[in-house]
Amino acid sequence: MNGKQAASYVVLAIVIVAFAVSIVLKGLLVTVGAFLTLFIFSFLYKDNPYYKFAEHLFVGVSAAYWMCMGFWGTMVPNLFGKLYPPMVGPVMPALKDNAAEPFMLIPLILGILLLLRLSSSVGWISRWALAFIVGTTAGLNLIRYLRSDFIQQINNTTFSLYATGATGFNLGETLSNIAIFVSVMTGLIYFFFSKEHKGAFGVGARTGIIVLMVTFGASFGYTVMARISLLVGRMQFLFGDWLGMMQ
Amino acid sequence: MSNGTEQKSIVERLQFIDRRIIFVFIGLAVVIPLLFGVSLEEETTPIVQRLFDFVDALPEESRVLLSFDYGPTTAPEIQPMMDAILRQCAERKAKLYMMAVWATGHNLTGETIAKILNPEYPEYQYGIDYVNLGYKAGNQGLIRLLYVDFKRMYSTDAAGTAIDSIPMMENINSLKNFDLIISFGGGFPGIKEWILYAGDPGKIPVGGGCTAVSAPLLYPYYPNQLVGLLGGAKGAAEYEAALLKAYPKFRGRKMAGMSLMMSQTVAHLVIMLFILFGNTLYFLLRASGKGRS
Amino acid sequence: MRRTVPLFITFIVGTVLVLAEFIPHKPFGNLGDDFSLYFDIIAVFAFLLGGGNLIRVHVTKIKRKRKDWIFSIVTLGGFLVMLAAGLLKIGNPGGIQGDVAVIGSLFSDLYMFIFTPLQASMFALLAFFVGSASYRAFRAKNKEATILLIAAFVILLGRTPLGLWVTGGLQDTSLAFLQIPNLANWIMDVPNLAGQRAIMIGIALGVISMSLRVILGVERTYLGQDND
Amino acid sequence: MHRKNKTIIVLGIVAFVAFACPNLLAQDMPDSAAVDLTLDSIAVLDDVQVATGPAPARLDIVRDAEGDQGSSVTLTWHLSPDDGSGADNVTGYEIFRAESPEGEFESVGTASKGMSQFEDATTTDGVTYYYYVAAFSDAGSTPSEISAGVRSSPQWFNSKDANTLVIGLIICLSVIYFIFHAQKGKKFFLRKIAGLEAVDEAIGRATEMGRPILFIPGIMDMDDVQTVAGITILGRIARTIADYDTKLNMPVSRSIVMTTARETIKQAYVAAGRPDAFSDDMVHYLTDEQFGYVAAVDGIMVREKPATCFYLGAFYAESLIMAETGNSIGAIQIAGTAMPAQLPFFVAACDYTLIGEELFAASAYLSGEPKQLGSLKGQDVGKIIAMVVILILCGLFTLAAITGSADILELGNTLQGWFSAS
Repeated sequence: MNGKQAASYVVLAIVIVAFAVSIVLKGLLVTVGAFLTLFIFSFLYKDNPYYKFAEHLFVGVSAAYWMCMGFWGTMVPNLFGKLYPPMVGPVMPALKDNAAEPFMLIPLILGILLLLRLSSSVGWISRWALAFIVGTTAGLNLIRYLRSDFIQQINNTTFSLYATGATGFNLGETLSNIAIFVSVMTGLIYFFFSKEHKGAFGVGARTGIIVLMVTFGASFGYTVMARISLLVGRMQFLFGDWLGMMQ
Repeated sequence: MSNGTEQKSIVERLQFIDRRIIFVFIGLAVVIPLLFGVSLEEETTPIVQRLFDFVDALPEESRVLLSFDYGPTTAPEIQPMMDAILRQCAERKAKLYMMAVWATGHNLTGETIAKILNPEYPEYQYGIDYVNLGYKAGNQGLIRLLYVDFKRMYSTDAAGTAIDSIPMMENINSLKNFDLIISFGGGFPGIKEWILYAGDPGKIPVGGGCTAVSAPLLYPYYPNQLVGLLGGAKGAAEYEAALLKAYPKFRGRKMAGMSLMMSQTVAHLVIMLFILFGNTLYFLLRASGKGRS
Repeated sequence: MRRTVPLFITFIVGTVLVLAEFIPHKPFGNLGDDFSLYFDIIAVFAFLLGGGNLIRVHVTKIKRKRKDWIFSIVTLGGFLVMLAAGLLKIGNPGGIQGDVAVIGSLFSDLYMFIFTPLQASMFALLAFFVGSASYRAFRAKNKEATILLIAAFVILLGRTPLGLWVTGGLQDTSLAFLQIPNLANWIMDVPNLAGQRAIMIGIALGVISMSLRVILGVERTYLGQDND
Repeated sequence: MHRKNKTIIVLGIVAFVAFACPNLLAQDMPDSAAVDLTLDSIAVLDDVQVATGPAPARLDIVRDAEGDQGSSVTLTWHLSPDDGSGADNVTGYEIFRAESPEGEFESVGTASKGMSQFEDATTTDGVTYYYYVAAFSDAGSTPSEISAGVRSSPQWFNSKDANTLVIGLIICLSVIYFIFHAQKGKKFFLRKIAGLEAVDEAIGRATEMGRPILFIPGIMDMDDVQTVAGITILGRIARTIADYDTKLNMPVSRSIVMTTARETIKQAYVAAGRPDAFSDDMVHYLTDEQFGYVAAVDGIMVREKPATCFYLGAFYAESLIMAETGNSIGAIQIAGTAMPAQLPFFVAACDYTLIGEELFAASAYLSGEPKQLGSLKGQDVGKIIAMVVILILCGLFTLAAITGSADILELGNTLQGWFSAS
């Protein structure tokens, strides 16, 4: 136990010295960025106090970041600026001459209802706001998905299976078209809830699973690349901007 | 996982190799090519070429909306695309309208202007040839509103200049006034929302540059709802290759997408080796009758 | 009051928004956008609840000296400094009228030098996890897993020059379509596209049915069970 | 069983025909609000020819924009002969508007060369406007004739979307039909979903091990329908958790989700007869930031070592970070999302995954209520419609391609046009 503790103090000392040296050589900002990067990466080895520090700092800073963005980006211009424009004059002069929009009282009231959640006696009133939110979500999404993901995706799947090119019949394309057709159909069959996956239907459903597995495998394989480029970006920062080892 | 009392063969133990060993290999695979600074030239695929050709066919002074819908996290992947397309648009003398539906995109807009547009195209004048409209909240709702009434949401540009005093904004009333919209970003809101709320209803050409992750699920929109799509670093490298082919003057310049590809390729190979290795072990185990099926 | 009113609100709001999609005339035409805007505003109000909760949790931890309480000070410190920097626009070149995230302000500095490296590093962890997940997941355990493995492997191979090198001999033969990069593109363009479509169509139906259940009040779990 | 399937198929076909009919009718009914102008009614303006400018464009139709909320007029024109051919010097078109033919015309916008349409979205409803379009080049600009008067007005029904309405109605009505049908006591067969079968077992395991259950409702707010789905599933699961008296930990990244989840869990505990066991602290807000959130969730995972993790909702890149960390601590993981890009990671790293539509079906499954289950059957009708439409149209197009028949192609195109979103 004591040895372990001693080791951790040694590590801490090294980190502090390295940090100090880096500040002298590279400046504060790059140093902070580099050390926070290393702290996060240390999680790959195991959970440790440095990761905990970075994690807790991240939570605090980012929560405040989004609150400020929400306040200056939404609350001031879209609520107060619309409810009573002169009020935001001192901070956003461009808005002060706009016409007031009394309907903005609705979100104001709903927002306040939501805050009543803090009170135990009238807390249930916050449900009215929740009901509004969920109703909006349901109403908006119903048509959106119907239009773009149902109708339009079906529309995109209607084509001639028999393909011709400049030189007449095109076997490759025809086979691809048939494959798309069969794959979409069997994929849909897999999602059927009210029919047992037996007999011919079962064959369809099993083919559907295969299609889904190819899709997942392909997406996964495709993604490996994307994920690595993010790491490349970080490494460029560490080895280039910080350590200066890259051209 | 834990070391039981029974003796385990080497093969069996390798089955559950400590993932930290994999981590080390991946780290090395990325870093080593970076330190040597090699790059890879790609061949352009049709889905990328189509966007390139579309931009290349734009008449002078066409209005192109570039939406910065990404943040620093995905910038390594997306920024090379932005740089390449921006250069091409500038070569085509297009009018550039820059905005962001991501809060994080705002800073990147400024950076892109400062790093690429201003030094490479000093003839581009603010307010006449390009404008930075900045970020607005509202996600897909914002896009819808812009479609209906552009200036209701953008009453000023990012710097707070009244929109009506910017010459190139004079005739912009709706997203329909644009000849091409290109959204850069993979998440929400992003290319999909631009398609659903602007491209589809207004028949406005929409192009996209996205992370490799989101590319497969944007494929279904191509070619009817999407002019073309750049997926991940490979998409960026392909676009750069097309750019180099059409504009030889860019040769000799460092192309970010292409140098990214080398690290990726090595890392890919490492991962594939691990997959092969894992499966070999698995079959060895099965053959010896100890594997689980 | 506690249940009926909310159900009624959901029903009315949901129905009106569905219909509004088909009625361009005022006041319906913009209703969807207006309500989305309302949502954003309510969400900002809710930040008060969230921020309050964050402060409460960490203050309690510090007060009671629970495990790792020292890190709660880090969270609270980061939170309060960033909040003050943003709300008061400290160091903003444009004063209180400037853009909150304008370069040069304390808010922007904290964002660029603390927030950004943390965010990007966290994201970069994915590269490592994708490696370990591939190693473990891509095993030919059964038929489905084998198919997943093969599809992923072909795509991976197709994304590297190795793919071309292995099957380069097929160039200019009638079997050119079997070249790994071509095969990879084919998998992306055909089975992947078809699979994504089937999933999307299914999701659309799921969303429609789910939304309908919510609007009709058949699904009311989100309001709590039927007890009061 | 057999009869019922027939019913569904018949319903599907009826649906297909039904959506087609109103569209057939709609074809013949011009929008009454539209003012179509033909060339006869366009006054010719012959005294403003500019010798050096390009040949003028020819105004084709100027009318109120269809199916909109007013304040918009659509103009289409024939390109100037010098656009793309002839002198090929047109650089663009400028659109002018006035409130009387003799009035002062002002510019309302421009269109690039090669474009032959413009939408003036700045009109005041009820005011009569007159338009002309000028083709311009570096040398000068040439106006077209002035159009006859046109007025914009809002419409009460978006005729362009009639097909969406009909298709939507059919699907919604079939869902409602089966909900009622089920409520009357009709029993349906429903196939198993492995992830849902495992829920009880997963909760039981956590109870046995005396470790908490982690529930992640995705990273989106309540305006994403997947979050709503996640929360409704939470409602069912929380009931079981309350019965088992297991510890639930739910970090969230959205304040409204926090409020909603607390309400949901509280009621589940009340329903289980254990209101005292509920505490607001079960649900706590971390940060709205995606990766800040995942950093903290990872921390919670490695420190608290939950026995079971649920990931149900809308996920982005963080899915794999969470699922891999969960995997490294040996938790049972049940995931479900409608984010196609994240599904592969969940499939790879979790024990069970609800794929897309299954996420939305899950709360109905878990509820076991007949009316909820009925809605799933309604969804199947939608799938049948999809399959029938794809089958018919692919059949027609294939037939047209093989026989080369223009009539069949025409029929296919018309049908396809009806089944389209815009």
